[in-house]
Amino acid sequence: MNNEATIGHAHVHRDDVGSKMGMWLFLFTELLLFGGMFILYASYRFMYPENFKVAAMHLDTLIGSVNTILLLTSSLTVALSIVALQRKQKMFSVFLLMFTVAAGGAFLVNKFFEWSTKIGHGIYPKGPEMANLSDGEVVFYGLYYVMTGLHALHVIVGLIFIGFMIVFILKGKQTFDNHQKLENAGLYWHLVDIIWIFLFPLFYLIH
Amino acid sequence: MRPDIVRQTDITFIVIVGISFLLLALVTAAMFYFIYKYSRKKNPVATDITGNTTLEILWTAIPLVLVMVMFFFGYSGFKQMRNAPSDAMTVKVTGRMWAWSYEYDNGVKSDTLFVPKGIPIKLELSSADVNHSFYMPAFRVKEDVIPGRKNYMWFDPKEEGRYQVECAEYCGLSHSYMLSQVLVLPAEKFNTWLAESKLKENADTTKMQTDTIKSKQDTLKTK
Amino acid sequence: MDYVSYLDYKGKHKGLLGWILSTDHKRIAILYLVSLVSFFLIAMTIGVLMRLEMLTPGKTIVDPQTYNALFTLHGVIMIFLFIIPGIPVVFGNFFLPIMLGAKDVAFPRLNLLSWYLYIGGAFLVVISLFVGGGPIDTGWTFYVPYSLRTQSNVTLAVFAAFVIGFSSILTGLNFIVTIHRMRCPGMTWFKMPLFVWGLYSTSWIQLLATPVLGITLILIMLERTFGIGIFDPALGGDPLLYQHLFWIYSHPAVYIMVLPAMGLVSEIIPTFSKKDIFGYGPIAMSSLAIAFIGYLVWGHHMFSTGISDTSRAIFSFLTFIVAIPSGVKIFNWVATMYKGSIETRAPFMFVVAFIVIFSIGGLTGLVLGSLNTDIHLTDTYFVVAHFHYVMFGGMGLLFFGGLHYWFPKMFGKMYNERAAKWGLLLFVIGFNTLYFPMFIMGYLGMPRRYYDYLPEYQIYHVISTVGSWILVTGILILVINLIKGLLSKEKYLDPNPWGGTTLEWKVPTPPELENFQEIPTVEHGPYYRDNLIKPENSH
Amino acid sequence: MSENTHIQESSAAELQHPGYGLYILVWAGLVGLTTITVALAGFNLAGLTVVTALAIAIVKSLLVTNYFMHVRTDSPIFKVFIFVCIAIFLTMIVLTFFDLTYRFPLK
Ligand code: HEA
Ligand code: HEA
Ligand code: CUA
Ligand SMILES: [Cu+2]
Repeated sequence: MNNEATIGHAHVHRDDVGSKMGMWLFLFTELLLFGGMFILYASYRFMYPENFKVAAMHLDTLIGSVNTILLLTSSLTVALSIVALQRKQKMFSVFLLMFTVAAGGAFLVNKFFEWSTKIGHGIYPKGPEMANLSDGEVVFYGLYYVMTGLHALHVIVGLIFIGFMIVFILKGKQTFDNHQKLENAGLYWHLVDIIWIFLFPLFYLIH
Repeated sequence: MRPDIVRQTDITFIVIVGISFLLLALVTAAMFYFIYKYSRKKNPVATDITGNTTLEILWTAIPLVLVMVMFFFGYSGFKQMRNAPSDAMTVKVTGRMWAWSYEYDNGVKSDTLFVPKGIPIKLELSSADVNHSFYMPAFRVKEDVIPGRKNYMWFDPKEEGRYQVECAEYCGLSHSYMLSQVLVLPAEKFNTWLAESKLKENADTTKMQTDTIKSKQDTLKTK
Repeated sequence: MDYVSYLDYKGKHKGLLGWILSTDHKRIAILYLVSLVSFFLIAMTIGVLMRLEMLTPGKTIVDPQTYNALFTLHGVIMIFLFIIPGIPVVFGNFFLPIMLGAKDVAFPRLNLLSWYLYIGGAFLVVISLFVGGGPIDTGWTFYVPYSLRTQSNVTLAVFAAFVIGFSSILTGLNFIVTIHRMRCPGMTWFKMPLFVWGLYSTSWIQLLATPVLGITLILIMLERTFGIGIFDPALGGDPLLYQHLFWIYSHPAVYIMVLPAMGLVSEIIPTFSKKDIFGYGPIAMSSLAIAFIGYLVWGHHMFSTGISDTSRAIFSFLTFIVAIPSGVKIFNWVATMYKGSIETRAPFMFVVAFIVIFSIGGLTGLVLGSLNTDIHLTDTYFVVAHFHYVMFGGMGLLFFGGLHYWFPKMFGKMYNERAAKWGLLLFVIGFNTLYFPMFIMGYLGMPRRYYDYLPEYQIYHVISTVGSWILVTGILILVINLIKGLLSKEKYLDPNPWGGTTLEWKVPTPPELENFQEIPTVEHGPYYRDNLIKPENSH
Repeated sequence: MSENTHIQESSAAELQHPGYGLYILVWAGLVGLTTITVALAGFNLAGLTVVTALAIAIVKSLLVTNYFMHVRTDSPIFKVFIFVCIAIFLTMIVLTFFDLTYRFPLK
């Protein structure tokens, strides 16, 4: 996943576009990974429209909205950090990335409380509440846990990437004229954002 | 006239295999002829030919027409398979690991499919556990039996006799032993059987398993 | 000699480490070759055992549970560990950069990582046999709800498939970027060798279809572990949606298997016909067409499952369409031989066998694509015969063909050509004896995945089993012949033994570490020869 | 076909990133759209609920890809890639629904 192709002892010319292309292709696989889940979501929603509405009512729109704003803002700061680096404002760039990490962290904390509440109510696979729910609601919560869980996993991975970028910038490995890694980490983070942009209305808003 | 599924299926098969065989023969013959005619010895220097648009169009268009013919045969036969005649008699079929059971309108249950000759039979398929597939090779029909769903199929028992029923969807340890039979009887004989069985409370039903499997665990100790 | 071949090169690490830590695409290709062939032989041995079991009705050598585990393993290893990675990871890795005039793939370290994932996945498959509930017994399709209910170790096995899938994705990603970014000066898209086109189309399928399988397998793991209700009908799920997702990947996957093989055919035919290929454009585009239309036909595996009648008709229609570009390829290949100057050397004979056997397999695919015949034939031995013809007779045969074609280039050694041809002949005879009776018993109603069968099918099973022995003999001759060639002391350094025109024949045998001392420049199409007679009607 | 010829053009194209201002504007747009979609969810739009929510989500994701992910200014090959990827995903959904729609007919 690197732009420097080192073979044996010789260096191939650095290929930023190639590196970016690799990242995009990787994003497509992520997209289709979630794509499979979206197909399932669409299908089950089609089969159980009423149950899905009922179940969606029980998710907290406020937490969802706050989380949406958090991710959007963290996406903004990643984009800005690249501009900052290009303008040689190294510390500002690091600061922006740290903001991203903070926002991403806050997103996860929210998610944690959201899940805990649900689990507290006995709504989890094999949980005591599940037996009282209709088939459609069981499937809804199944999808809810898997899709938001998978998404949260991606948030964590994205945060680790960005953490590395902070280190790289500080160590001078990502600089104003050589920052493809930062760009790639940014692309990944934006993808995580985009997936949430779809998860949010599908789970929290469709009443 | 009722549609003849067996015949239709066999015709489609012959049409497709026939066309295929011709194409295969053509391709193979041409290839071996070229290998022989233009061998290194006979033709030391090759001719520089890189393509021909007319040919490309031809060998896209002709196969296209041919496969449309095939599709048409397959589709029209299929439509008949899916439209059970309105005078069909309905029998409920349940698949479970690893046996078939049949239930008639009057509540009689059996583990052999008794049917009257000459009356089309519509089968309603449901499963008590995993996927199975109800397959009667002699009648060229099969349909999967999926838990949580009701599938259907129909067939036309024209001749008296015994026919094989097989489970065609892998369903675990004894998949290959999940066999049963269709017994096509003359109408009067069938009616007597049905009435007598009703009186005898499932007398002809050998060791039916009636426990529908509810709990998810332990249904499938395959070891 | 002013160059060091990739085989002799001494890097940071010595011995085995110099191989398993090398990011050189050629060494990685050899790593893959060794691991792939090992799994192939294991799975083939299982195949022969299965045939032995089917020799007589009732128990011949194993009990039902073992048989169920055997065909599952046979399928899983063949599909995920041999035929899907198959040609791309071995010949693609070795020759793609050379054919493009590049020094390596775009991401060499990622390439090595792919191999580790592949081996890791294979390792997990092996572990899954011994822990938990024992060897998986679901068939390679892992259909729910059986795969959710069985006690065997499905969870670990599907995780293994997931890991191998990830390896496949990374290889595809690497190749796409390589093809986009690393072509040497002058090599435009339509001057790329057709093998590269095959790999390019394949890579897109690997990239975009594999994730769907990945998530499906993860869901099975989650359902088994946590009891989440997604596919389980007892919890409101729909087993048919599982099948949709599975085949959304697994149908395109059959083109992952065959497109690189078709690319290889397009290399071998012009080389031995000593002329340019007929219809370069149509062949290249038909690869893309197959790749794309291949996404649209998965429902033909579900014709009898109770999906809606409308969708069955649509899928059947599209299935017929996908046969057209395959036909275009076949016709162009045969046309290439026309007025050629054909040398019937061993690699060429593999292609001849391929064209016939693959056509039989493909054409019987049409019988399965047609609605009413498929309803009769699905899940019978007819299907088993179909896919062995296309997979084994298609890709498997060409895997051997590729080995014979590129063997001297890869190893700087030569095999005995007579022995290779005899091996091939036995292979073809054995192959047809083994699989042709399966078409017949399929039509007579012999279901697949049957441990036991009714006595009326025995005669076909016996013929088939005998065929498997002939086939074994053929393959043993081929394999031993190659190994003998490999071990022989005699070096074979002719850079271009067959008179090929693509770039790999212009570098020394075996190639050096970075393939080219100087990046080449390309002027002509890949199969251009300037000594040919001009056709009469050309002016 | 010139996106590759050789690997030289690397960073020149990269340098024309937009400034801070544009990004902040895009962000404001995204937040605005979020507010709208949440607000709309309060109303009962009957059959249109899904459509509007998805439409807004699509607009938002277009903003993110085009601006934050620079697709607008990048080489057109990325647009082609994205198009192929989305097209294939959509065909998967459409073909699945040919089954579902007729399997569970709408009342
Ligand atoms: C390498 C792998 C490979 C390839 C290339 C193919 C190619 C094709 N396959 Fe096959 N198939 C499998 C591997 C493959 N298949 C496997 C593994 C299964 C079973 C999975 C399982 O259940 O375990 C399967 C199952 C399978 C089924 C489902 C059967 C069932 O379970 O009911 C169907 C149904 O339509 C089908 C059809 C086709 C068709 C139409 C093609 C076409 O692409 C073939 C195109 C080629 C030709 C047509 C021949 C060449 C052309 C000519 C000589 C001239 C042109 C002529 C005309 C167009 C008329 N295949
Ligand atoms: C590339 C794919 C591939 C290949 C090459 C093969 C090769 C063979 N397969 Fe196949 N097969 C599948 C893929 C493949 N198979 C798949 C996907 C299934 C479906 C599984 C499922 O239903 O889930 C299947 C299912 C399948 C069945 C159906 C099982 C059933 O439904 O009940 C049968 C039955 O005969 C069979 C037999 C064989 C045989 C005899 C070979 C022969 O070609 C093998 C020939 C073997 C040799 C020639 C061995 C030679 C070498 C040695 C003996 C040396 C050994 C030495 C050492 C190990 C050092 N296979
Ligand atoms: Cu029931 Cu197989
Ligand atoms: Cu298929």
